[in-house]
Amino acid sequence: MMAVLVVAVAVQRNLFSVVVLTGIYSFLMASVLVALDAVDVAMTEASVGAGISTVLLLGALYLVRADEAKPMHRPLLPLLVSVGVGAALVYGTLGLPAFSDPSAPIHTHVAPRYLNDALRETGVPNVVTAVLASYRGYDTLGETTVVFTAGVGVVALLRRRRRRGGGGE
Amino acid sequence: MFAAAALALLVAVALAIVRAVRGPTVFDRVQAGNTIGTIAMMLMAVMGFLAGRPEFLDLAIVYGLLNLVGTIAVLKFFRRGDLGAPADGET
Amino acid sequence: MTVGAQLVVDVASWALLLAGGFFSVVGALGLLRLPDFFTRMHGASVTDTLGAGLILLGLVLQAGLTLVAVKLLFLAIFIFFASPAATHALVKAALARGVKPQLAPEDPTSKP
Amino acid sequence: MKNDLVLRVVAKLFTPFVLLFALYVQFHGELGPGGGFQAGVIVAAAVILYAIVFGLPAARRLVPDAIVESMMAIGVLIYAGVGVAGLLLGGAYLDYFVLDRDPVHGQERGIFWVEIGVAITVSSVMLKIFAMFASRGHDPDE
Amino acid sequence: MVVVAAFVLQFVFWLLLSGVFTPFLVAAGAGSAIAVVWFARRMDMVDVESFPLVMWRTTFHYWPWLLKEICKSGWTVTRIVLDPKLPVSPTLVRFRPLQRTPVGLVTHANSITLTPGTITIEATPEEFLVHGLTRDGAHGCVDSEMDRRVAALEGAP
Amino acid sequence: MGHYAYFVAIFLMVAGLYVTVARGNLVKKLIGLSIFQTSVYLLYIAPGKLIGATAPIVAPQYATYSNPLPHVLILTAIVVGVATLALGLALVVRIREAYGTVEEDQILAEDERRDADA
Amino acid sequence: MLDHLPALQVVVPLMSAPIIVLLRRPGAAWLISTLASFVAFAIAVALALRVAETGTVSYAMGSWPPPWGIEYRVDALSAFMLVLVAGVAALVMPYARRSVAAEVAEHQAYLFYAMYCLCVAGLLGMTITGDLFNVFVFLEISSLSTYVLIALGRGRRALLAAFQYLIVGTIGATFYVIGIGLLYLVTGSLNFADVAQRLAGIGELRPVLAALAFITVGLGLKLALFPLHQWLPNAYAFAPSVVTTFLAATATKVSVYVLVRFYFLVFAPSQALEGVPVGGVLIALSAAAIVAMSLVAVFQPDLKRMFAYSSVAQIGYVTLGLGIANEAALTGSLAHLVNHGVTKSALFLLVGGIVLRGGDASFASLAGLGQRMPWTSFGIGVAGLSLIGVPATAGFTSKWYLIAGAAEQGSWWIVALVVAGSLIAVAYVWRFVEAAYLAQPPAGAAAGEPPLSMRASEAVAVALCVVLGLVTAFNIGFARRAVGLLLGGAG
Amino acid sequence: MSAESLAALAPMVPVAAAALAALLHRAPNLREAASLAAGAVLLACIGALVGPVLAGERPEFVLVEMLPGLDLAFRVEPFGLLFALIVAVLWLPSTLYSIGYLRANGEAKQSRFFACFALAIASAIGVAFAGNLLTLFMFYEALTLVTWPLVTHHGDEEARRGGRTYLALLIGTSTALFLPAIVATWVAAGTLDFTPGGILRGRVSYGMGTFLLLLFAFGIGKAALMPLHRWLPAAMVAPAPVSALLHAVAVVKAGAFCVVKVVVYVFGADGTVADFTPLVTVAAFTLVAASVVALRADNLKRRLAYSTVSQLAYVVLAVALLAPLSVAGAAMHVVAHAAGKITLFFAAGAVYTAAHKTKVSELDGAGRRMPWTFGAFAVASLSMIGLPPAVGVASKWLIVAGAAQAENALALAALFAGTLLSAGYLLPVVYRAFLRAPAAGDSPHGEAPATMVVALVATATLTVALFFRHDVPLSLARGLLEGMRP
Ligand code: NA
Ligand code: NA
Repeated sequence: MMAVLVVAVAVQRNLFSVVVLTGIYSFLMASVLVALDAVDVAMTEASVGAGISTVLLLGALYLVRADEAKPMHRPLLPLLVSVGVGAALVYGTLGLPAFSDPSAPIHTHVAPRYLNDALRETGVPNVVTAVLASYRGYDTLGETTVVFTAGVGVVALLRRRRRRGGGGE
Repeated sequence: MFAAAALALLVAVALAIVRAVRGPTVFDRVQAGNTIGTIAMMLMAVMGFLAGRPEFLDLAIVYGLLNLVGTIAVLKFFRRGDLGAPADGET
Repeated sequence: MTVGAQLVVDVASWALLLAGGFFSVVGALGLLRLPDFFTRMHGASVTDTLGAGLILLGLVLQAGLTLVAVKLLFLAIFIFFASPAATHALVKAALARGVKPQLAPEDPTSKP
Repeated sequence: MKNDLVLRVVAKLFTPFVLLFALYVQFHGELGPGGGFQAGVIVAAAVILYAIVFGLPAARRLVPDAIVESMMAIGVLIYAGVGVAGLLLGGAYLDYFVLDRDPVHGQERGIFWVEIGVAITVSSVMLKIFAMFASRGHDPDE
Repeated sequence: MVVVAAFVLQFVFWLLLSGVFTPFLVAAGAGSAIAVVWFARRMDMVDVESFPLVMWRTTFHYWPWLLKEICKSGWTVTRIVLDPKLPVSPTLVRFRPLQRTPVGLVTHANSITLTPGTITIEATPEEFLVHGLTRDGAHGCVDSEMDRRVAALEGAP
Repeated sequence: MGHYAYFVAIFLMVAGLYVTVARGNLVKKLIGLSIFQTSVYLLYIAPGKLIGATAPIVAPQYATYSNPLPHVLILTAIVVGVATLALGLALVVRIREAYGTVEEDQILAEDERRDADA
Repeated sequence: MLDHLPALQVVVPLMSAPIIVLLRRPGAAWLISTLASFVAFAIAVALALRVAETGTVSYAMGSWPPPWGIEYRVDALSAFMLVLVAGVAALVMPYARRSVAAEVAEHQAYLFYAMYCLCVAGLLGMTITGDLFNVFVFLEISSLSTYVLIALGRGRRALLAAFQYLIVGTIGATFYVIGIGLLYLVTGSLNFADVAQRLAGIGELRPVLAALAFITVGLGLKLALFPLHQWLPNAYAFAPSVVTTFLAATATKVSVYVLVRFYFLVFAPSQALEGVPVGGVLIALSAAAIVAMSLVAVFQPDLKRMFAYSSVAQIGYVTLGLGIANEAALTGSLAHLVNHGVTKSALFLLVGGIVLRGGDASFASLAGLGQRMPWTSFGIGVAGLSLIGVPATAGFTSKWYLIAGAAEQGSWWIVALVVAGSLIAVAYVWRFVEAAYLAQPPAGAAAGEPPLSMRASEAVAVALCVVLGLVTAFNIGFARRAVGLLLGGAG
Repeated sequence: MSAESLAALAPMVPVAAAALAALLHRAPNLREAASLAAGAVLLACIGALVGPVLAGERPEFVLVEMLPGLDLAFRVEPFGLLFALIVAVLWLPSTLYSIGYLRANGEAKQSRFFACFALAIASAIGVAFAGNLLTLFMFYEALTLVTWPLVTHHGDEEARRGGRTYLALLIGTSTALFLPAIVATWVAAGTLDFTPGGILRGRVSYGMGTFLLLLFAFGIGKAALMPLHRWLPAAMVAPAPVSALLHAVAVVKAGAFCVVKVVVYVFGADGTVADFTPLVTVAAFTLVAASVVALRADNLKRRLAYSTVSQLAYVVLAVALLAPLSVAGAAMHVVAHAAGKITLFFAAGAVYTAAHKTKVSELDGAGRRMPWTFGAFAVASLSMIGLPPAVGVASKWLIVAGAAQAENALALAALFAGTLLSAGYLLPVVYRAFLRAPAAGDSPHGEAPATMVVALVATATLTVALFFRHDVPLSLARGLLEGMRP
């Protein structure tokens, strides 16, 4: 289903429709994430992919006011590149442990400590939160900084000069 | 039994996706998206029970909330184009 | 709760879940089959109301008298408020953008 | 849109609950799914909903731009500040163990404040970005 | 009064969501409820329109009735959708609703929309514009029982 | 199940990358980029799932949990994705204001015309 | 507090950004970012000295031991890069005050400095961290801020350049994430050292090879490895002068550095590289970059673009050395990171001065510059010599080692290639020299040097071009130490 | 003052002169006085070194460790000192001449001229004193760069074109051939320090040695071996004092010096490291071919330029013969050619300044109007051809003797032909100037400004003086032979 949607996104030239379709795509992705036990991620994907991204895209689309033009040339090279990248990844993933293999390295190294000790060490039952905010809290500081960077960046790009001087807006 | 319900919901999602992809107007797509949102909420709730952890209902609520915001943003977009337009002076 | 009562509740909830699933599919089918945007909205509303309502009810029965049931109730209330508002907003937007409803031929009412 | 009765009433009815739900997500991030980021997004969504229904100027009166901009920075500073606190109390950077005599409690405290920082930055940034896009179209000198 | 009610409502909402009653989380809930009420006041949201206390008494009469209506028309629409011939006759109707308060109008409008087969397109105190999947369904909204029941909910205008 | 999840992820990735690289519309490029980034989520999270395990929120009644670390990483990736999208859209808006179009071909043609005039 | 220098290295510039946003004053913003860069530089130097004294320094963030927590790792290689990044960051700050005032609107100036601090923090973070995923996070911090910084440049073409870079940069970063995802899936770890150790015992090499490919392409996009460089010339040409300078001197270098870490400290110890012609491919691409991009540079209509293309070519020298991968060539590569960084800093700073005075740096407007801006012209001449690689300049020392490395393994065609690249560099540098010294200035052409504060930065950079060519303890000395680390780790 | 201090001071003197020239931009008289004073100081410095060096002292010092194991180092040995001495001696008359020339022709950018001129002198001293190949290379490159502004002094399109050829060939050969040769030497030997007996002895195969020899010989483009000689005629666009600097004082001399130095101190000047036959052949060919071109050139400066190409080939040929006599002869010829060629170019410039004539065919009767100039020209021509009483005869005799010692017939034939040809392209000029009547309608003119005449007479005198006191340069030239012994 996601594949169908993605193809539709690729083909559709009405940008507004594309936005709607990507919103739906996010919903599906979130459902899949829930099925894969990634509830925190699913919640984030739902709120970001379906909510914030849609709103941002709509806001931008209003300012852009355009549909996509018909492509001028047959994009053969990009297709080859994309398929090549896909092939490389297929090659790589073929050597990975089977799905849900409990003896895979990711289940035997590093992660077990989080699952076994997080509650005792941090007092937080949601291991994702424990890892996010404490074990790898520094990543999350970076992540917050990324958000901050985007915010300041958008302000820098879109704020117009005030007629009269002054600090803020 | 939860699985049966989940399966039915998946079928419903598939049908709605066909509509979303076919259009023809953007409103059809939005409606399909909205419906998928509702179904997805159900799906989450059912999956919570399926996995034996119904407390993940929070997830479904978040889902619904942002679906609403998205849909209303769409309305505003098509009524006024501009999401931030002042409220008065509706056309 | 006795085993018998449990069985009754289970059977009821399964029935509700199945019915909910059925109406969800019907709504989606309506979304697919009905001829124009406005009529499709009616199909969708079957999913939003009957489909969602019955499934949530079925789940409430499963949850019993717990906070999970309360949350499910919240979800139901949410859907019952949000869904018509969203539908309403959509139809309005579609009309504003010039999507014309196909009306039955002998309809006496003029379009807005 | 103020004249759109249905939306106005529904928005009024919902927004406080959405906000409370956001705070719930924030404070229960340690127990279930959610946390600062998700809560921040939901808060932003609530205000965005308000802005969409009642207009951006109304939303700006509600949360002044200058405050939003400061909040973006304050959130990061809270997070980084927790790190510095750990450092000043004799631990490593972002060491929560030293934040309380009981190391586990220290961890909880650190995680709590860190999540607050995330929520503040995320909500204000999302709001700010929305406001930037929404205002770009119509008021030439914001 | 309204503020206190709002606070209590929010706090109860919190407790029901949370289900964890540690001192910290209950305190956080109280604080959150206060913060939300304060913020909602800034939004002009804590007023009678959003906390229609008066309606609460009668609500329990109305909702079960509405649910029954939804089921009935849901079944009607289901039959139409599953009918190979798809017997639809889309129709628009306009009428003047009986309600006078915003909450009453919105309740009525949403009730129509919730009921499968009908959608409120325009909802103003002067006029409702309703789209029906079938002619009968559409005309059923004019001078309907629903109209009267919602008006009754409002109490004396 | 095998490597099915990977192949889905790879298909999404290829499609997203293709849209990003092949399309000239700047908004479309960004959307393609989003899909491309999203595909990575599956690549990380699917292998973390253990059948019979549950979400990594520790509770006494469960014994096995899926791997939480990919979840943490992907949370960060999602945030990065939305941040990139926001910035990209802001740039597109500015480009539209400056050039009157968001088609890359037209923009490049416009620049070339300017160069030729100069 | 000295034990916490690794953390402070990044945290100081990182925290400066929100403080700047809180204060919202251009003057304060400049002051804070200047302070932050100088403090960061001081920390980098202190760390470098400490590493030289006591060896590798490991710092566990949040006191969580690696691989569970995030580790900061300062070794001979990263200390070297930290000094470069922080040094250039500090170097351009005196220059920035007037230059930014001239090029960036006043109401955006404080945002500019906030972005600048974030960019510095991001690059330093990428350099110092010992965690695969943390690299990505800081890569994104630096990238996002870079897009904005570029877009704040003059004119609309800066916008498109920034956008194109955003697309390419994001693809690159995502490739990187895919690559480390694969590594994570086969090792279960995200810590550089831990991954390297666990990778050594892995029999199934397909995911590792795919990871190698994705990481190479991903970082290759960021470091403008030919032919993945298309974003760079426009980005450098249209960004504000300070940004161009800082990016040219540091951003691509840091990506190279990360790639070096992967090649020599992660992949090399595993069997993944056996039978894979990574070196050959790198050499071929570098050769193409050196010749083709130098030639393209010769025909550019203005100085900024010319030096931008030259940067792609110069990165080719760096990757060339990585491809040869013997001790001398690697020394040349790593030293060239610094030498080219310093040289390009000088050049872009000086060009920025020209743009400030004359509006642009097209060759048409350079006529007679030697009379109008004697110091600037002289400086470009000197730095140009370093770019060519004339003896007694910084550029010479690294090329010396590159040639020696190639000669050592008898690859005379590579020697010829390096030489050819240098000769083409003579051609494009001499285009400037001829325009500046042999053409008559047009009537009414703007005259006068940039303000003193800007010239201070310029002078330091130009002086470094020569000093690093004569006193090679820092560039060559550190490069050799780092090479010892790299090859020691491999052996 | 110790010999080390003197050696360190020597390159600093012209650098200081350059700085003064730039600073005294607005005071031309002071500026030129400073240049002349610097010339005197430099001469004193270098001159003071002669005694100690002849006494066996080898002043050396390290400026800085440029690369690990590679110092920026200086070491004064007799041949280097000889070259430095030539530079120092000729700088004074050059300056004097330049003052007159620049003023008389109203040249622009005179400060830049004097500054670059002084820097060229400094670079040449650096080349002369270089203690290893890297240092040598560095100053060699610097010499190219600082003379480029002099070559392109006029700034017009012709000058630019000439400048491009000049730069392209010199930088091109040095970077593409010289530098790789140095690196290869380093890789093979692990050192670049000039070693008596040669760095490469026993370190490379014979084939590799031959290859490196050719890399060095062609890489040192300033030695102008054909076919890499074109920069020299291209540089004719420069003002006459610059030509004098290029041909006589610094540039081509540096080239010849480097070839000799490399052959002696890198290859050890015997046939064990490399096969010298190809080099001999190329040099012999260049010697003859350049002379033929000179013979056919009507432009006086062009004729002199090709003469230089030919004379440089003498030096290369001489050293490539590897015979002790011819190696000493090579060193002597560097001296002889310097004194002679500077006089010839001074004269050409004087003619241009006084009469605005550039072609040989226009010179009929010019000698009668400019007797001093053409008198000097005649004396220098004798030296070039190798006739007494000028110094040229001494060097050529040594070279021929060396060729005989090496029993190299090809070399002998080339030397013989070259001598005849040089007479053929120089004597007609003298003949026309003195023995032909001026063309009708030729505007009357006198001598060039006094400073120029003084300078050219001085250098002509030097050629004669050195004929009588050839023992002074020869004693230093013999020092080279020390380098040939391991
Ligand atoms: Na959480
Ligand atoms: Na309905």
